[in-house]
Amino acid sequence: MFFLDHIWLIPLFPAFGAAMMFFFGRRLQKATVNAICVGAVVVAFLFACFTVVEYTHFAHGTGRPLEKIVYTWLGGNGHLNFLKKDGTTASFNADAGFLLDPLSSIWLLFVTGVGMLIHIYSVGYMAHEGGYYRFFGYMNLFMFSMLTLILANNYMLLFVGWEGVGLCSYLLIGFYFHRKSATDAANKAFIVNRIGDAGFILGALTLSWYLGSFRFTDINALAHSGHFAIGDPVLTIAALLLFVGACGKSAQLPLYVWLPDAMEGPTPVSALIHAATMVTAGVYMVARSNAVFVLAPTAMKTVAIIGALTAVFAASIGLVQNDIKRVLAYSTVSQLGYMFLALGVGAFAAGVFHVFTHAFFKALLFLGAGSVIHAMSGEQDMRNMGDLRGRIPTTYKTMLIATLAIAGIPPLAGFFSKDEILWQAYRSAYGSFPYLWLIGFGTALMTAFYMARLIFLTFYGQPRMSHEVEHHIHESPKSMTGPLVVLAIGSVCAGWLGVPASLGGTNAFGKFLEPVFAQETAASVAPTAPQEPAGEEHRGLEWMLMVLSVVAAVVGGGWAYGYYANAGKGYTEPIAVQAPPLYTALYNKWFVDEAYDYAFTGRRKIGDVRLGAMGAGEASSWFDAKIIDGAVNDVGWVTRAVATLSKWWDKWIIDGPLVNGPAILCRFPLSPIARLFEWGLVQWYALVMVAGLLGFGVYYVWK
Amino acid sequence: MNLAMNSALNSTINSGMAPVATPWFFYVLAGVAVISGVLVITRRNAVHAALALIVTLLAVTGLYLMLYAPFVAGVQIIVYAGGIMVLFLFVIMLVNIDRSSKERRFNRIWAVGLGAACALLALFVFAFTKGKALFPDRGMPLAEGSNTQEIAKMLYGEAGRMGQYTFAFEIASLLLLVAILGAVIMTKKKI
Amino acid sequence: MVPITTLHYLVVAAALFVLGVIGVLIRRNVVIVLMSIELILNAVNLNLVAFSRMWGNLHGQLFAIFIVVDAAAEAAVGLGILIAFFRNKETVNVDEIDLLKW
Amino acid sequence: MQSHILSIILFTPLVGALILLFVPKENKDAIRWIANIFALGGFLISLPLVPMFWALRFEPGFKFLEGTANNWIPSIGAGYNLGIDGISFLLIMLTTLLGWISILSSWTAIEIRVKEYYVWFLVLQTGMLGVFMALDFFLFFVFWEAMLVPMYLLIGIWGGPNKLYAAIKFFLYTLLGSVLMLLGILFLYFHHHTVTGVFTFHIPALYQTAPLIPFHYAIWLFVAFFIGFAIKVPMFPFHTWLPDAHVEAPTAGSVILAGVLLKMGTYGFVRFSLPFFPQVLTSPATFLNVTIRGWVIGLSLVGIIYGALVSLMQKDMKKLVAYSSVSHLGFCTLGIFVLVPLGLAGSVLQQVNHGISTGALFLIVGILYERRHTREIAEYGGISNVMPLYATITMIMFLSSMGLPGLNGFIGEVTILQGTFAANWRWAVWAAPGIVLAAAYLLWLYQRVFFGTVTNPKNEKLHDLTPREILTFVPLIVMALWIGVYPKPFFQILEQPVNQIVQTIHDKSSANAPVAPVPAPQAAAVVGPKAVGPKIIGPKAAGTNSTVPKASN
Repeated sequence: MFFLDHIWLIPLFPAFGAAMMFFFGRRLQKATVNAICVGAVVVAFLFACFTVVEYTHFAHGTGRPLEKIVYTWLGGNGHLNFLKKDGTTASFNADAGFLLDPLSSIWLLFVTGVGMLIHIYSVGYMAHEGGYYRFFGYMNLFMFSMLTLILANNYMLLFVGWEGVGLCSYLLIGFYFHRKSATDAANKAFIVNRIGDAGFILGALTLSWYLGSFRFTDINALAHSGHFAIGDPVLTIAALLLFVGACGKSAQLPLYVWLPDAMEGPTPVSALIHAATMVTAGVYMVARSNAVFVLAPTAMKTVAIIGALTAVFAASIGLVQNDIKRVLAYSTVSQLGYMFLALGVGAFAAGVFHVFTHAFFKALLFLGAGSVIHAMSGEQDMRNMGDLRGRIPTTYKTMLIATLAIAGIPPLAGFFSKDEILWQAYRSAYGSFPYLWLIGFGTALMTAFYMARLIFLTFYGQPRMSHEVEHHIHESPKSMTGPLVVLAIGSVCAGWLGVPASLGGTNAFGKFLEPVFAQETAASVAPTAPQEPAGEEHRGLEWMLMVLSVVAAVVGGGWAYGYYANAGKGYTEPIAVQAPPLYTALYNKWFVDEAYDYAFTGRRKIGDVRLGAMGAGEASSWFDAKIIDGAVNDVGWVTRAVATLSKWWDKWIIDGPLVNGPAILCRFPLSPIARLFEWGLVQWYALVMVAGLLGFGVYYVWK
Repeated sequence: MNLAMNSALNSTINSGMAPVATPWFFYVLAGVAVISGVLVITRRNAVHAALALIVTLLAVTGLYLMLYAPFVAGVQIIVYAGGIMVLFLFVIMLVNIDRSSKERRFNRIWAVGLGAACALLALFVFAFTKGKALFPDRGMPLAEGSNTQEIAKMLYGEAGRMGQYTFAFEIASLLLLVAILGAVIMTKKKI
Repeated sequence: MVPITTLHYLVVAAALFVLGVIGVLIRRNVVIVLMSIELILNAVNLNLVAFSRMWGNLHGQLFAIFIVVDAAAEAAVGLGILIAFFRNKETVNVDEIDLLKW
Repeated sequence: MQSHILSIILFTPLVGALILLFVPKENKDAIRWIANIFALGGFLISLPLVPMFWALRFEPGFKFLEGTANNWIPSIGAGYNLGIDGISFLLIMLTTLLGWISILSSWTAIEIRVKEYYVWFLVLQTGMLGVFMALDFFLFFVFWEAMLVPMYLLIGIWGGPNKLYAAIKFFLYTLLGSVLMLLGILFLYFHHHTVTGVFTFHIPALYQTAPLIPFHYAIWLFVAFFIGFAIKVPMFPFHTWLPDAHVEAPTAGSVILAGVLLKMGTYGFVRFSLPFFPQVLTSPATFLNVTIRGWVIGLSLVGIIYGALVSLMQKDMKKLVAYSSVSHLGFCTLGIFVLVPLGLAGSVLQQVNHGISTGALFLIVGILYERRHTREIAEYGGISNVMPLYATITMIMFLSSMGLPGLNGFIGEVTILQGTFAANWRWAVWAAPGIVLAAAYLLWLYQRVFFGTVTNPKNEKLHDLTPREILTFVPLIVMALWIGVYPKPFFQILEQPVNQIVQTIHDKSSANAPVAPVPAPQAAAVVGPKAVGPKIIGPKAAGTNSTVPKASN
């Protein structure tokens, strides 16, 4: 039980690395930086592996969670109480406590694993960059935050990791801080995430106010207790608020806008944070809160619809983007939409499974893209690439595997997870959502198209780059290709963990997660949902859907082949040819950023009117300076005016006839006499005193 | 204890002990005091005036002794004749006496001043003659031997209790301290 | 011979007092003015001691002692002022000390 | 049992000021050393209070009491009484720490009238400590006014170009509040006499009688105290002296102003407004169909969002930070007036946090100002290229200020929000945009000042932090991390007092409502043998009392 008892050490390894970089990084050699930071993550990965192995022994397949409380974080000696909604009191308390169950085990493994690979990759990728130690410090800090997030046993500690990853994302997007676009993107990421965070914190507080605890185990137990009806309004609101947080972190409509811009960061960052790990935190959190969500069908529906819409929306934008990383970014948003679709239809395990497989192939795609960019001397525009397959073969092969995986070609990883989601959406227990299936299906088609487009534009066709660039093209170093290969293996094999029963598999992945989700699914299904269709009867339908989606993948890829396989300089975009307005809209990302700038941030003016936060800020500033401070100054002015009047009165009325008048009177006839008594000779004054003395004496003697 | 002793002393003294000195001794001392007082205010040279003042003070000291006040007499000699007058003499040396000794002694209004003083004297004389009956012929006798102890008791208290004048005494010491500081600061050339 | 009564002492004290007042009022030399003040204080002291004898208690003597203290303080400060003044104006004549006249 | 540690802490800075008076003013370095020694000494002397207080943290009531009631000026009933509870303890520690830091930070910033500067600063320090320690209203008011003058001079002499305007505005505005408060104090004083026949300013004694004030007087009294404290905090419509004062004040002045002086307003709310006027706080709707408490909370919420919005558009760094104070203090007042122990605890913690974070922000701005003599954001850009360490520290403190979990700001905010939720969830929802906007204005500021390349040639030669400047930040960062990672000791210290305050409010307001006043036994004990027992104010008063509604929790 050593590893389970010391589970709190896992986040501390990278934290140690980050602290070392913070204090001594500037003075360290690159090799030392590598040893510390990469070493910390490797140790964390190994530790995590042993921990999960120990946990499986501990749980014996029951999936009972392991909780390890280190110390009380929020709250004193338990006397800080507050009134819950039902009028009873609850103690304000959140521990620095760790929770390990199948859900967090999966995240733990792939976060540390993928994180480790990306750290190794970064050694090669960042070798020539400035701020080497800074980069690795931030990366380690990110690992710390992410591990805190997934190991936390309550919402508040989860929020520490939640905001922590947001901060690291901010720091890493803004890594090239001399570039304004990078810092703009960083700010955008943080602030948009903050909107989500505000929702998240309100959601967590609502839960605490309603249920009296931040702890997942307590909340789950209460949610399972049957005290709360399905559709409980407070729980619905709490779930929706939590989902706002998830939208921010996992880049869902309408808060997805930061993720494409986040590609300003170094590519390993995009791979680690903006593809594999951080953006799945929202999925993790919703899955973690499944007990609450299940009691709130409205929230579930919202999650599903938002997820599906995001998926198709982002995929549509991805169709026409030219920046290789942006395509991948929109692809990520789209895939995240898939995951939420799965969560929303109650297929938590399927969603988590897609997170798991997606981590491999999307990280691989980003790292591969990084390798391409590395080879192209920093060029990211696919219009200037082409015909790279022979020159960087390892990169080409691994990226091809990833593309096939994401497009859903069997038997690669993406096929299993994506089809599971589509199938679940189709036959969802939450009422029939064939529309959602249709959207998902369309998205699959688009996914295949834009991914194939990426591959063809990059690796096929005719070379379109300049000569110097062409001259410099070279395969990346071993430290970069190594992780690519490992991830490629993962992209092939990860799906085999969850082969569905219909294909003769055992769905080991789903079984492993079952204890986390099982009761809830049953509970939610019970009253309203139609009976779960028996496997055998629907196997035919399921196969049919599988075939359909594979066909969609092939068709999408085939279209792309037709348009881009031989793209030379000045190739044309098919959409631009056939529907120019649509192309403009897609190319400009449906003008969402512009709309937000007009409506919410206020960075753009409508005519002379500025709306949004900056508009409100300007209005408030004006109000403050003119009205409030103006009132204060007016009071001052009035006082001064009165004072001036008083001064005039004082000078010409009081001081004039009333004061100076008698004075003049005195001065002229009276003062010479008075001066006799006051002429400055000390002894004269003494004489006056003696006179006074005499006076007193005479008075007393003759009285 | 204190009370008993006092009453005992009073009774012995009341029973007819003679005054310390004979009347002519008083007249001599009074005469010396007044004559040298006149010298103080009339001498042109300040040093002479100071010496005359010392004589006055000594004569008054004699009068104190005649009044059973040996402690006050001691203070008078030590503080006045010893301390203050030395101070005066020092100051006289510091300031320019040559010039002042050649100038007018009296100010312009000396006549008025003198008149006022005479009026004051007249008032006194009148008051004394009129109120003569108020004063008893002989004073209450005092214990000369224990005079200093008695004063000490009043100043410092006894048996752990504050005396009647202890606080005033402390205040007086503070006054002296302030006066010293003030004098030092005023006479320092550059502060 | 008439026995010496309190009144005798009062007469002597009154004489000294008046002498002191005369000195204060008419002498120009500040030093002598200060001496005259000492004379006045002595006259008062003599009165107090005489009354102390008259009433048969020591309060008068104590007051006399306090007055001696006061006289010492006054002399110190007065002479200090005098020196400071002399340093600035080169005079010790009281009728030339009229800076505050206006 | 009579421990004099409070007096010692209180007067250490004053002793320093007195000693400084005897140092020749040409000897600037000696003055600086002495002032720093006494400031650091003041902090070190206050450290023994920590274990001493820790041992007593669960004891009810005030601790380390000094002096008996009315021992100072018995004829009017004023006393030199000191005593602290958990709330004042934290603020005292904050004061001594920030006092030391701000004096340390002035080493090179102040070049003219060095002696006067440090003397006034140390006097100010004593004044602030006295406010937090006084258990006698007279003494409290003396300290309250006593610290006004040094602050006025600090702004007026060592301030920026528009210093006189700012100083006079600060002084008059605060004085207006003080005068209203003084009237309130006098009313309480005479009311106490009416009830018990004893004249006293002793606060524990007034605690017993103030809730007996008839409602229609109490409401005006509450308003008088409220305006006095709200100006100091400052709450929304009374805040405009703050930006001017901050912008013109010297760096250390801003640090103390934001870090400690503003807390005196919130401290006043906690110490006086709440226990004195439970009947007002728990009354039903009184003005425009909204309760008094609702109005106060409304102002707090407006302050949170409004302050954040205004600071979003500022072009002057110090002004930005000043307006952010309005926003943060809105959270504090919100936490106070939700009348929930949790909110109150969060509010006090947030006051400490605000002292740490915003104090550090003013130090940060001051460091740039000292180097470049401008606070215009547009003048900067790319500073992290030339001052990397400074940029790092700034980032940490910005994060602390915007409430990143793991740092101090978050703890206070979330505690307040949880407490607010318990009172009324709508209020918490309205407060939430403040969190988002805080990130917006701070990060935008950071981007404009630190990111990018150095475009202004004047910024190319800036040197990074000196060891002394680093030293000023280290304690603040340590405290920020401590509160963020392990706030339990702070909660433990606050548990007892906040529960007690809320308890008394609910007890008093419900016990008080219809019955004639009955002085609690403690009141009799406080006023001593002279107490003549209850004087019923008369049928009129009893009649009005009966109209005071029950507490509606």
